Amino acid sequence: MKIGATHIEDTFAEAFPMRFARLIVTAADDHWLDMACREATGFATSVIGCDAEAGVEQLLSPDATPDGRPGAALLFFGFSSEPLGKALLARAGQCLLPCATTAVYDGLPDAEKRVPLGSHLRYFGDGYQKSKVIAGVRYWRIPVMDGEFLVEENAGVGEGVGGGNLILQGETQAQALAAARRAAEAIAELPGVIAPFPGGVVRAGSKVGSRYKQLSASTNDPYCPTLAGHVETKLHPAANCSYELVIDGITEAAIAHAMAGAVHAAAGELPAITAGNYGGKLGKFHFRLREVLGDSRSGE
Amino acid sequence: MLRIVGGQVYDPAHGIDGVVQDVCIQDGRIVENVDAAPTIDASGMIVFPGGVDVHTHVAGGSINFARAMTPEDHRRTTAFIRSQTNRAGVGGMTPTTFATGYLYAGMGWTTVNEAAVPILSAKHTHEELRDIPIVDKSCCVLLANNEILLDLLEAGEMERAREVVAWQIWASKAYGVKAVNPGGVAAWKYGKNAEQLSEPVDGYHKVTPAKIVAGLAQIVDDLGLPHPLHLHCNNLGVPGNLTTTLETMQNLDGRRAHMAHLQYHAYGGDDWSTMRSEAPQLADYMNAHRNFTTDAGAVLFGDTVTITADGPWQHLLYKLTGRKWGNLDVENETGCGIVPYTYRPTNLVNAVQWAVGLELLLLIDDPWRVFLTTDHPNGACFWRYPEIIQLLMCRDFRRDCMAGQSDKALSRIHLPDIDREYTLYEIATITSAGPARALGLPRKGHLGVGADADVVIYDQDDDVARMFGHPRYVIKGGEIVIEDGDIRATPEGRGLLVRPPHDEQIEAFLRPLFEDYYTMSFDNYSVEMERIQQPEICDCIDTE
Amino acid sequence: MSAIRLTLKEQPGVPLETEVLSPDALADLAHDEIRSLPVQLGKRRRRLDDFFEIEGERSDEIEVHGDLSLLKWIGRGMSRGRLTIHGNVGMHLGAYMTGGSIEVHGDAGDWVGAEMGDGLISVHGNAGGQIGAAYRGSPTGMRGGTIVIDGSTGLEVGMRMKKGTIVIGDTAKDFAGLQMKGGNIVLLAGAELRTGAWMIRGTIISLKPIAMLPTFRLARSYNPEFLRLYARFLSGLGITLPCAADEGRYDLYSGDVSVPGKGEIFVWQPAEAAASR
Amino acid sequence: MGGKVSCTLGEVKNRADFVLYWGGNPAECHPRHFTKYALMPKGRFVPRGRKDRTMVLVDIRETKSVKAADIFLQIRPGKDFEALSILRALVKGQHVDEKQVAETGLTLEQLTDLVDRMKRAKFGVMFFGMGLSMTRGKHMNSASILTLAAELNAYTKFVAMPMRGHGNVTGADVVMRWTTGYPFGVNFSRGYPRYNPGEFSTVDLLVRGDVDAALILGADPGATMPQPAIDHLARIPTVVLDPKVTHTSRLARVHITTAVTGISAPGTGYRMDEIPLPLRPALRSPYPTDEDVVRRIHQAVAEKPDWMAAGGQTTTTQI
Repeated sequence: MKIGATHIEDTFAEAFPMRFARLIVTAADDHWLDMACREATGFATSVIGCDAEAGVEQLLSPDATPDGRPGAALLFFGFSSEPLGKALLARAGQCLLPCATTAVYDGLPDAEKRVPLGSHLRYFGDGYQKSKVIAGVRYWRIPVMDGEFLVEENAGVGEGVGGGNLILQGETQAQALAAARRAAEAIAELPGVIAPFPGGVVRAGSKVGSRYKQLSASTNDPYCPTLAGHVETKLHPAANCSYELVIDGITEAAIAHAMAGAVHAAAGELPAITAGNYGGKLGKFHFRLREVLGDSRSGE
Repeated sequence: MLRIVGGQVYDPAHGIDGVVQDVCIQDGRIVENVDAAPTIDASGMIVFPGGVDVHTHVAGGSINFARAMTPEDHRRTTAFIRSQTNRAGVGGMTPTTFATGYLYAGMGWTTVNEAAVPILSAKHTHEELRDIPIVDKSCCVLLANNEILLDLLEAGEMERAREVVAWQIWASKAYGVKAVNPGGVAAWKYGKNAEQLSEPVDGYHKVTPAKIVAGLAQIVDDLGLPHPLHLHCNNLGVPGNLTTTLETMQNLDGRRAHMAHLQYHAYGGDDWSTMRSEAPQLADYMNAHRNFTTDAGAVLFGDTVTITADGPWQHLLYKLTGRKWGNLDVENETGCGIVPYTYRPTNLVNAVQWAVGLELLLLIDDPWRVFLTTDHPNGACFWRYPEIIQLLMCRDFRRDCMAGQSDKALSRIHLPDIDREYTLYEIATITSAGPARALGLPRKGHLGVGADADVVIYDQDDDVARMFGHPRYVIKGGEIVIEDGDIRATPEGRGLLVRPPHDEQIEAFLRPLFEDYYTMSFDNYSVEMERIQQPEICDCIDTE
Repeated sequence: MSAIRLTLKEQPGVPLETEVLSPDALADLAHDEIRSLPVQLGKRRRRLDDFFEIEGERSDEIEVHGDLSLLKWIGRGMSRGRLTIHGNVGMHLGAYMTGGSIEVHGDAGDWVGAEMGDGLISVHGNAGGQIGAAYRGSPTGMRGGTIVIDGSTGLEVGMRMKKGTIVIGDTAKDFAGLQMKGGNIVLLAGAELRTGAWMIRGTIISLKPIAMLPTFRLARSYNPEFLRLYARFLSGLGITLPCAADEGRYDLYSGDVSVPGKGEIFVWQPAEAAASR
Repeated sequence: MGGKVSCTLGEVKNRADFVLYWGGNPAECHPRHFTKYALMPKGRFVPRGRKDRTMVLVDIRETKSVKAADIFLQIRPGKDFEALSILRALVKGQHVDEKQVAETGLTLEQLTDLVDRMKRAKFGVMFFGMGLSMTRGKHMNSASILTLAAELNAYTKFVAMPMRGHGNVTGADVVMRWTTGYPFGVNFSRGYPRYNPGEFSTVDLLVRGDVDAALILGADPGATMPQPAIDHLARIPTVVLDPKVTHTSRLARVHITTAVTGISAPGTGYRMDEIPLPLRPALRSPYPTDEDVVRRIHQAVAEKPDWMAAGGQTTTTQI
């Protein structure tokens, strides 16, 4: 199928089950909220090398946050609850607790599976920490130099999906880059998903394995334009540059919805859009591009 | 007159082990035979002599202090509703006097020994004992920190000390002599304690805890008291106190003594985190030395209130628990401390304590020398004795109780390795025959001709705790007092006393001391005979 | 299922103990069974219908009408349902309750919600002392739930409470928050003396200046984040708690250092007052 | 939770080297207290008597007892609870500043000095009177001083005890405790004892008008209780047992004259330290003893039909 001039390959994106947590972070104003979000979701591109994959899900207006201040919902993905819990504690402890004016709440109150948050961070209070139960929820108040760091007792963990992806192929780097940015911006608007790579876009798309034993992943050579003379390239004949978008989502539907939105935002001039998979052997979830688009059209 | 027919009789004093035979009662005593008497058909039932509690705290200033401190417990416990037969009251950790009588009798116990009476407030104790219906009562007077006696021991005046003790026993209308933390309570008057047996007590040069113990035991034997020295050792409750306990027993050098609540004195380890049970070592010593009897002072998990003359220990417990603390020092004589306490299975120390009480009962091989107590209310309330009987009789039940305990706790105790199960005959021994003999009460604890007609009849029941908790009949002095859980009659109990002979001249020695040390006049000090309900003066014995 | 409606027909001469006036006791009963429930008049046992006209049956919604000032223990230990009282009510209202709600259109006596575990009690008039408190000797008072008194209260409000919320609309007498171990007391109109005496933990919020014990020390002024959450919870009960920085800020007092405790008393300083200091 | 740490008076006589009175005027109200127990007597471990003791008096005004004191601390009326709270904080080394102390009318220096002396004492005792226990704060004022004494035991030996009013109040307390579990304010209306001071204590019952008859023994509430309580006693059938005509007997429906216990009737009195003393009659009286009268009333009541509802002998669900 084609959208404008863009050929949509009949293939699928292969994705995996992941665990995720959702934190609501608030701060006194947008500036400090922005700082908190950046730090808390920094260095969180891929669990291949980071403790979690994280990003801002959406910004929340004051009337949508528990304490009536500007806030944001952050999503954190990991392969299982235990490392995810550790990552959350480390990030809340090192990025949010020190960040001026922040408070941290759980964004998954109904989740049964919980990981500790305030219940561990409280020890920073050195015995001066206090707890409060408000409307059935326990919060910890940890004295800090600008007042108190307020953090909820624990955070819920949900079952989500990681690794939804698209590969955009452009005639020029400029064309591909512009399309990738449009796609990333489309994803950023949507609830329930994050694109954890810088700006939502990854140029170092990877394949599983490497000729070097110590590496578990290496460059995605079939899509590297400079290797077209060395390996069997998968690039469209007209393409000289490609970018990947990786999407983690709280549900399968959220990813499918985000992929469709991204394709529509990106397509038009590009020669081709495809998706990455491992032949269906590794991931439980398969997002067939044409189905995703068909679904999204029928959903409109 | 009464004839109990067809019951399985357990009467260890006469070697009767579950034989079906009649028990006949006339004029409050067991007799050979009665004619045309009303009968109780006890077919399929079990007949025991009435229970005897050798060590309990049911009357006097300390328990009454504890009552005032624990209204929250009175509110949640069983309350006794006034009726034509019985008075109002409350049960719980510190039952009121009337309730105490109903609860003891309701469980089949008919004789109790109040283990700690200061002379100065002995009138108060006897007023309360009067108000404990049904059961017969004796009490032990606290002497191991009596400063007049300590002064005499310091001066080496043993003979005069003996005369003073004899006078003091009669002055307090007591039955026996109790020693609590010898020297330690006196030292507590200045906030100190006595932890080393051979070190002089604070304020003295020669008197040591060891000398107090040996001196009092000698005096008790010399006076021929039917009950030996009733001894609460130094360092109660402290990890590693086994050493003190064994030293104390060695120091007695063959003299008689009743070692009170040994559970609290059988610990190893250096501190709370390393505390462990040393019950086997203590049991071995008990097995090898027949001059001692003991009671378990067993602990059960749950809420209680601790009451002891051991003031320094109670201050420590207050600091450890942060709960309420009561303390009352009694001039020249003794003191008492009160702290509410909850024994928790999840607490390592409590888990060890729970095991030690049972281990002692199971490892001391002669049931005639180890008796069932909880040091009421310290280890648990007396009305929970049936639970302990179940633990003693049912190994599987013990195992079930230990199932939830941590490996750490299990590594500190020996109970999991003990297979012994008590028989009914042995239970009758540790609850009745043995303590009666240790108290030196010839008419108690058996069903032979001439014995007081204190008889308990239980429905046979596989649920041991239920069986012992709910006797079918309790007969006190020949009268049915409990039937099927209802109080039928509440006769007055007797007050059991001894009157060791003493030199009347001793009053001339004591009178001036009173002017100097006491705030009560000498003439007001002694308990008048009229305060004792149905007094019965028991004979002194030849202890040679 | 319509409400069971009880109307007091005869004022008792001495206090009447009516712990049976509780949804737990009435909800499953037929009309006749309700009428014959025992109540305690002084030392004598009487029937509920000796004192009440009773309409309805089998409902956990109960309405009681009349001056019940001498009636004690209404709603004792209730765990569900709704109890509405049109008139004054005596001591121990909702003591030991674990759920459900009680609303009083009138005044209440001492010990409202004493040692309660959960549930909601609102009294639109005044109440006596020991609201949500521990009974004498007990280590712990209310362990959860909410009590809202629109009017004034007596001594020892929230004594030894551990969790939950008490809101007092008018002045509370001495020793509000005595030996408090946790939870929150909100004093919309302040209190008399010795507020927070012997506090171990817990929070007292006063919207009016109060006399502070010398064993409380002023920490600093700030706008605690948790109060913003708490304000939202209270707004569900129709109570406004100021917390925005432009409206003012809270002076925080810590104590009681005689214990020494980690309790806190927040005293609201409206913006103008804060500026003029 | 604090507690009550006390002793018999002989311990004070024999050991106390620090004696404090708070809100009491023993020189006038307990005239023998100084000489017999607390201050003057030579004791076993205080052989020089008064010279071996430090006496501190805390009160709102200079009473006759001031002459006997080494240190007099004049506290501002109604600030006892505050001052005791500060002392508890200071004992534990908590920081309190001068400004916080000011409202008590005392200085930080005075209170710090007092704490030092208390900690240095070998055996300290604090007696407190109605100036503490009956002023604003009441039972919490008493609890404060009792807790201060309990906490001082972390440093040295310390006890505290109330100087109680006249009559055998302590004896009534003691007997109520062993018969009902509670010291006073006991209600038997449900057949078993219940306790709730403020609800069941006599003065509250009378002020609220919760009782419809009264039997009064060994007390003269007509002279001491607040007017609404007295008015209620006059309204209801009140029966008084008393050797003499009292304010209460004047308003009672029935006054039964009884023998004076301790003079013409035997009995037991309990001292303020709960030590029982036998009361031996020196004279004979034409009047019956209180005990005789109560026994006869009880017998007469027992012959009436029982009002208790039929039911078990015990209950596990107390109200």
